[in-house]
Amino acid sequence: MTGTIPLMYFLVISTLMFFIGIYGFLTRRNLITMLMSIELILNSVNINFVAFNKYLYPQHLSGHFFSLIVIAVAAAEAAVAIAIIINIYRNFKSIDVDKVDQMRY
Amino acid sequence: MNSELMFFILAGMILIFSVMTVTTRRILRAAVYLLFVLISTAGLYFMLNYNFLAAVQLTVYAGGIVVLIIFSILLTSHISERAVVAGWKQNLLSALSVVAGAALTLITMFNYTFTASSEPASGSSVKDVGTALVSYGDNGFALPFEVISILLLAAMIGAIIVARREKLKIEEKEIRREN
Amino acid sequence: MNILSLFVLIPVLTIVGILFTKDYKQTRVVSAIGMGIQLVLAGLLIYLYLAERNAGNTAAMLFTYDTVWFPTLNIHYSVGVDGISVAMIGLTAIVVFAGIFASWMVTFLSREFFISLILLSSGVFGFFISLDLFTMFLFYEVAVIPMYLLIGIWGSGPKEYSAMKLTLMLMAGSALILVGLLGIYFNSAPGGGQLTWNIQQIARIQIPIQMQRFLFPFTFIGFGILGALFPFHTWSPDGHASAPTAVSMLHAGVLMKLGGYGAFRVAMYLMPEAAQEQAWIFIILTSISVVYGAFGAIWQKDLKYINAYSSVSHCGLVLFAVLMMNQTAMNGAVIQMISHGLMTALFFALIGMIYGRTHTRMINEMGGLMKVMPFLGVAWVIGGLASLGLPGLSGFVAEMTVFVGAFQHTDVFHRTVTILATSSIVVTAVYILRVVGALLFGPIKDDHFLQLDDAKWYERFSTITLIVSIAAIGLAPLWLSDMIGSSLVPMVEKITGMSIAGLF
Amino acid sequence: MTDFTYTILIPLVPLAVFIFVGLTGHKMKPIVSGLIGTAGLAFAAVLAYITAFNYFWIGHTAGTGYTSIKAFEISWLHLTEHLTIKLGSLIDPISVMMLVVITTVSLMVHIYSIGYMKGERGYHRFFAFLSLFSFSMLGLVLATNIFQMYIFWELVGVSSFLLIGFYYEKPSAVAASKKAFIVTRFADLGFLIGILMLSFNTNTFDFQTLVSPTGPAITQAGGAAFMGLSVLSWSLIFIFMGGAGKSAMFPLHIWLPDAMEGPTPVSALIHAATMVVAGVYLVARLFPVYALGAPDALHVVAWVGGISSLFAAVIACTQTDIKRVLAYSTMSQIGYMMLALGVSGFGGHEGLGFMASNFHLFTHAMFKALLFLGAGAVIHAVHSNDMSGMGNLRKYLPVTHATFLIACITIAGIPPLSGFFSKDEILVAAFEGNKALFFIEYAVAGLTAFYMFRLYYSIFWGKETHYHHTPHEAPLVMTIPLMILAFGSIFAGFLPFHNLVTSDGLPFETPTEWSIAIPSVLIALLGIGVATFMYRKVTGVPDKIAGAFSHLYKWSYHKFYMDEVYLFVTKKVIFNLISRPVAWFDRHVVDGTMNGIAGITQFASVKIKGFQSGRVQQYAFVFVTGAIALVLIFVYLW
Amino acid sequence: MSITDFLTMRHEVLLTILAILILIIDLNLKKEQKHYIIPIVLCLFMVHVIIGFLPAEGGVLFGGMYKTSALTMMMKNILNVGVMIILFQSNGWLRKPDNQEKMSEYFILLFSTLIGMYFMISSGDFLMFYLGLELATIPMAALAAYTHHQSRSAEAGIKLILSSALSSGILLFGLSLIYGTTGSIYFDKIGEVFTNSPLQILAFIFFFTGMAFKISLVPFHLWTADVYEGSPVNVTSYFSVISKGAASFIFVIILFTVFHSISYLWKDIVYLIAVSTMTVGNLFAMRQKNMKRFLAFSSIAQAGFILLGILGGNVLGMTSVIYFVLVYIFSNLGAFGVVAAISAATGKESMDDYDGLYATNPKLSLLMTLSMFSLAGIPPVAGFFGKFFLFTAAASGGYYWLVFIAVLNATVSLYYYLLVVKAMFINKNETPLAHFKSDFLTRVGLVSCMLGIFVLGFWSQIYEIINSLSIGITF
Repeated sequence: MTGTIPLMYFLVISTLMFFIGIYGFLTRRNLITMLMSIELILNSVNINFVAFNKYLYPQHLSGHFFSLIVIAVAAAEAAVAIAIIINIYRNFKSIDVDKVDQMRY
Repeated sequence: MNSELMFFILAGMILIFSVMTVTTRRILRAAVYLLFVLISTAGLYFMLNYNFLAAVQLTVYAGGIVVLIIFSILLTSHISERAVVAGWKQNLLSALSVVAGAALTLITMFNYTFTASSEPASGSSVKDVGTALVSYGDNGFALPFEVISILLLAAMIGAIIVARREKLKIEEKEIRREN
Repeated sequence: MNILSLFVLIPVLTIVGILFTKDYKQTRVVSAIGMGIQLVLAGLLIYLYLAERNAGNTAAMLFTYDTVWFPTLNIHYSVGVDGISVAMIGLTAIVVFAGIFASWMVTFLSREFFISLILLSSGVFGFFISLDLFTMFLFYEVAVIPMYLLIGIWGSGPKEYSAMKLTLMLMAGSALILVGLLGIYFNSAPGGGQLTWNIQQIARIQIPIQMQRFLFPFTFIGFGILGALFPFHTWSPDGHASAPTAVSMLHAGVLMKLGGYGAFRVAMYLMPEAAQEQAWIFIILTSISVVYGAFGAIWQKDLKYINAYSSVSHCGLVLFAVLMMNQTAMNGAVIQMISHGLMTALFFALIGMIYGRTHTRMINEMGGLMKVMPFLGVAWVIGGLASLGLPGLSGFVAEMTVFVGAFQHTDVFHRTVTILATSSIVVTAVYILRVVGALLFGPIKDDHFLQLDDAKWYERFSTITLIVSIAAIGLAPLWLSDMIGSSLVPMVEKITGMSIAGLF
Repeated sequence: MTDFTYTILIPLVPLAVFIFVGLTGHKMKPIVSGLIGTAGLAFAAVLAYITAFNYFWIGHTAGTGYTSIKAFEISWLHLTEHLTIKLGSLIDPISVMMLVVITTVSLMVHIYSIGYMKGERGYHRFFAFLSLFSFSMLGLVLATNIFQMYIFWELVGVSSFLLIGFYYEKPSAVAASKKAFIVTRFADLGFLIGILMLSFNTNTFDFQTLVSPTGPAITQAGGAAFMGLSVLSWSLIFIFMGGAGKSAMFPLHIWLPDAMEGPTPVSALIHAATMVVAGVYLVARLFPVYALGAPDALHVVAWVGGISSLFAAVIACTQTDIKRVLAYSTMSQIGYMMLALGVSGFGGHEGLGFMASNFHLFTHAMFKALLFLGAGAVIHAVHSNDMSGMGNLRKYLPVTHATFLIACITIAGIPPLSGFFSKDEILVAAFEGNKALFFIEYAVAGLTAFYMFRLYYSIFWGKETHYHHTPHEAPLVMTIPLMILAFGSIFAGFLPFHNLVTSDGLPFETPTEWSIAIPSVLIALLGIGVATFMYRKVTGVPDKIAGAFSHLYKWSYHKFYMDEVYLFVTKKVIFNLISRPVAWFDRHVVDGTMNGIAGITQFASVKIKGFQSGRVQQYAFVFVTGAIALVLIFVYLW
Repeated sequence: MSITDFLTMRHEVLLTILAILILIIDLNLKKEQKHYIIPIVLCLFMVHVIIGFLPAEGGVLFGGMYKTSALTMMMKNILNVGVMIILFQSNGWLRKPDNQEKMSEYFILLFSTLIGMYFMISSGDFLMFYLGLELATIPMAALAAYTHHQSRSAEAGIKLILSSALSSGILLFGLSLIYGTTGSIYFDKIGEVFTNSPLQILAFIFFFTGMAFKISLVPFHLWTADVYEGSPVNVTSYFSVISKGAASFIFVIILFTVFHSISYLWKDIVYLIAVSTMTVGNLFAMRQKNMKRFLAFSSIAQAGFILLGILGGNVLGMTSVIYFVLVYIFSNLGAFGVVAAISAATGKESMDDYDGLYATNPKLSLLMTLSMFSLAGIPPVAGFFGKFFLFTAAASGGYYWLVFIAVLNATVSLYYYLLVVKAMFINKNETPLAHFKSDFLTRVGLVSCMLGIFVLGFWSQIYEIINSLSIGITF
């Protein structure tokens, strides 16, 4: 089914997605959007794992499981992050990342 | 031919919605675009015949995380609220850095010849996945499976403890007023 | 129990003893007893050493004791002494003992004061008995660091600045030393085999010359900083000016000697070829030190600054002599260390005593003190005369040995610097007499000086201890010189034996 | 051969006295410390006489030469395999002569001081220092080797320092003591360098080895020229520099007049009779080396001596401080001695100058000590040094007057007093050696007579002066030494020096050269006559003459501005141009660099704080950029 | 699961059980009994620590995903000891009324991160490594945000979770490429086939940055100070000591075992990073007034020193790193313990508040001084030995200039450590902090730090043991 699509395509997509995610993380002022950017990054990594697994090393499911675990971890991470964001919102009355800079220098 | 078309559609969606996720100024829309990206990714997994993974992607990511995000958005922002954008300097520098990074990575990748393993492929049906998930021998994933449960438990407790609203005492209010 | 280990053990026990004292009176008595025992022990050591030598024991190191500490890195606790270390130990014991009495009236946080002081001295003792580079370095740092607290808490003037500067500069010096020592260690078995930290063992091999070229400057400058090598001496004036009496005594008297001792025991002894090659650079620097310190002292008005610069000059002479690399000059270097140690300790003790009475250290504010405090005045004159090299006092012996040694080189370069260094005896006379004249002689500048009293018994005790030592060396130097000289022979042979052609 | 080991007691007794009186003196009655000091010196003097008697007559077979005997020696410090500093006592004609001179003068001074210092603060200190000086000086003359000499040389210098600064509350005394010490110290630097050079080239410090005509100094060290002179010459010139400093030769003489700030007995002992002739002694001690090895150096000695004697004589004519006049006179006379050594040859009659120099040293010690002690008696009586405030004292101080007059005649060189003989020998030697110097010395002889009698008349004759309280003659304890020394001054000239103290130890004949002696006596008489004419009564003549030669007078009065030159060198050059910039450099450049390093670190610390902006996105940006940079560097640029 | 397997995995298993036990006990305690949880946990954890020290053979379980050896057990034990001390020191703070209700959560979160570190250290593949890493990080964020009513705490939490998510994203990307180029996630396999093709190097660098983030190496360190400052003191000490120590351990192991084929390359990277880490850490630390922030930057600089040991790249390097971490745990916990005690008693955390502390609280000041000296590497306290051996390791690789830079940096660090000493001993203060007496358990924690600081250096046995265990790990 995938025979005609080169591996590189997947990699290009994942790489672009990865850096788009990073770009989002670097420029979005909203904490939640930053979190979403993280999800993009993790998703791109998953694509990588899966594609490598399928194309190059199909004998085991290592990449597949790696993706699985990453998804679970992402969920956990998101949960904690959102809890903290809510806490931030309570404390700062804002979820603008630039407002969260009491501690510096 | 069919699969190629499929791939390009999914790829296009992923890229477009990714970009939109990180560029839109409406936060709720961003969450929805993210959802599209995740779903398209699940489509890719389906294409690669990793059905179980695709299902997990849909349920956990699309069903779980995005919903969580949307809830939190609702908790912390007004729907009509437009996100404040970063300054042009920040945008430009970030863009430069990211483009450079992407370029470097892609060039490096293109210059690398991936060689596929000649060993026969293992199945990727739900049954195979399940077997691998509970086996504790070579290439078994029982241990990560167990450990992730600890992680999820800890994350849950952590989330609760952080998000739990306590009865604020008078002195704390005073502290906050000072802040 | 090895007699040498006692030199480290007794200070530690004394510290423990001090912990149990109730007030400053008990503290100082305990300290005095402890350091008194130390002094007796040092005397005993000298006696035993000479007896052993007379009995025909020709081993390079005596009273050795060696036990493995970190087997993997071949770090040993290894002690032993030769004539040089014995002499330095004697010096240390005397100065510390005198220092305890000079700080008899420290009442503010006296326990902490004496603990720090004695900790410092244990570091110094440990350094001198060490044969293992690791323990040597360890003790070196132990000796340096209490200085910060001693100056910072009990000092005067811009004490925090001075304490910090002193500590940091000396630590920067130890940074250099550390690199040198590590380099020596990793090149201690160029032919394969067990690496070692033991000085005596390393001395038997030849460190590869290109490594020597790299490591020698590190080691030498590192120790040189403590030995007030120009231009790394500036910690010294500030540090001494701010330090309390006993600390200045110990620091200038003993601690700076660690620099000179290390410079030749480690840097030159273990890396003779590089020393030969690079000596000229350091000879220039040290001869600058000698003259520059002396001229610097002329202009100063603060007694402690004067003495600090004079220390720069005298310690410069130590390193100068070491770099002359012959038996006589090096012998002179060691004697100069001892002599300067005693003299400068005496000076700092006296400065402290005078300052305690007049509350000023500015020579232009004082005058005619000889009349009100004759004892201190006479002691000062004796110290001054020792410093400017009067025969019969220790300074003369040291300087003459150095000069005669330095004069053994026939080339123009060595001749020039030797004569330059020799000329310091005149400049020294100028500033010494300037101080004596301004401080002790002339009319009394301030009427309330007339009410001042002369030295108390403990001050006399401290002063006399030092003066007697200075005079003893000055009058009968032969035993000391021979004791040091015989131990120098193997070292000088090592340093000069494999000379590289084309050196000057 | 007689055993002279006991000679070490000669210096050691005063040392013991010094230690004893120095440590316990403040607890005893002043007079006791004076007596102890005097007794110690008397003991030493007796020993010295015994030594002299033993050496010159008992232990000596007539007709043979005098040999040098190393009576005692111990090792003091090993320096190199060849060089060892030893301490001991060397007995030979000149050392024995010096022993006699020193102990005699010192004893006289001790006795005299018992009276002179009465009631002074620090009486015991004075005697302690006197003993210390005697010890050092005796050690110096007994030195068996040049390094021992240097050791005692330094000790002598320090004793001199202590004694000049005896009145330490007087700023001028303190300044004078400092000056004396530092100037001589500077000269000693030359001495030391000379020793180092000499010993390096000869591998010995020992006098006997050095002066031996077959020894290494004379046979080996002659080569290796530098600027036209051999190494030996250079080292000897350097050594002479030390001697010149101690003996106040031009231009290192400036400390001597100031040194008169010390108590007068000290001036008599140290700055007239003994210490200042150490330089002469030094050259005499090494004389064979000079004469045989380095005649160039000897020329230097001669010329320095000659110039100094003239220079000092000219200045002495205009000074008004009686002690300063005597000081310049001393300098002038020592110039004579140096000159005599300088023009001398070695052996037999050639060595006439050597003998004359020592002869003059001997007689000079007597009459100059007498002059100083006499001046002391005057000062004691009128409490002033300034002769313009004196006059007509002869009736108040008869004994002093008489002895002073004797001394003046002696120094003027009128026969048959001792000065005549010794000076005559010098003139003969100069005539044989160097004509130019010979004529200078003629002039100096006249000047000497002139200024001495100027002094004499100003004090004891001249105007009737009123004093605060009537001057009275000094006590017996002071006048007796005057009388003894006067006796010595008169008769010392009859000693057969040409038999006893010669360059090679062998006696030779020295008939009086009347062709030289008579003119010299005439010149001296001329000087006396002029002085009598000008100063016996108060006249306006001196002022007129001073006016006529105003420039010369002014220069002479200001000692040819030598002090100012020195002041310029020390204050301006050393203090302000070297020391001050060094101190500044140290504070601002060297220390500034160290502080600068700390400052830069602090500065950098403040500058980079912006990185820690508190904004997560900036952190992330740095993170990402850092990662990309690492990739760029290590994948593509490495 | 056989008994040997249990012994092999005892750290992880026991601690998991312990965490669950706490949960259960907590549910059964009435509100006013909650404070009993502290002694209970302490006792249980003590048992755990002791069992951890039982001798056991290492082994490989789960098809190579879990590997343990005497060395890794030693590492875990070292961490255990550190955690034990932190628990002692937390006592005063936990008993404050604010924290009464969530004490057991504190323990559970702490232990879960510790479990994560165990797994990380024992991981045999990158999956377990990643999982352990996340397990060690995510609950940490919750811990950092533990004190909700303080905005700083929340800020620390969000800064940590976001930064760490980004860094683990980049790390994962690197891991995916490693997987793509080698075909395996197992360390052994990767170690065999890893080469120096550009993509692999790129992957390695991505992985490296993730690790660098964890150990807070410059320029990946920027989160550190803010998070340390905002978190509760005891959490901060946990961060700076345990978390960093564990990450250093696994970092060394992975560098040595997996990436040994490109050691020439990563040594250069580490060189560069080490220099910048030490320098930047020091430059920032110099100006800090808040003690926690100060210690944060100091810990960054210390991490730079750890890299020196890694550069040694052999038994010596491994040993020195482990030994240094051990010493560092005691020294830093000594410092943090004092900060925590003062913070718990008075709420003051600024260096200015420490002025004249010696007059009122001499023992605390003394411990602080010793800790500072130990951190600065001054003999005779243990820190000297730790640093010295690190330098020895680096010198064994011929990195003399690096050692020189490092020692100069140590000198600079001495400057700011002495500032603390100066504040306590020298600076005059009209109103120093009042004398107070900490509770018994805190004092136990402090005294054990003091003992550690004194004993560890002189007791060469410890070093030798670590050395003997490290021998297996080299390449």
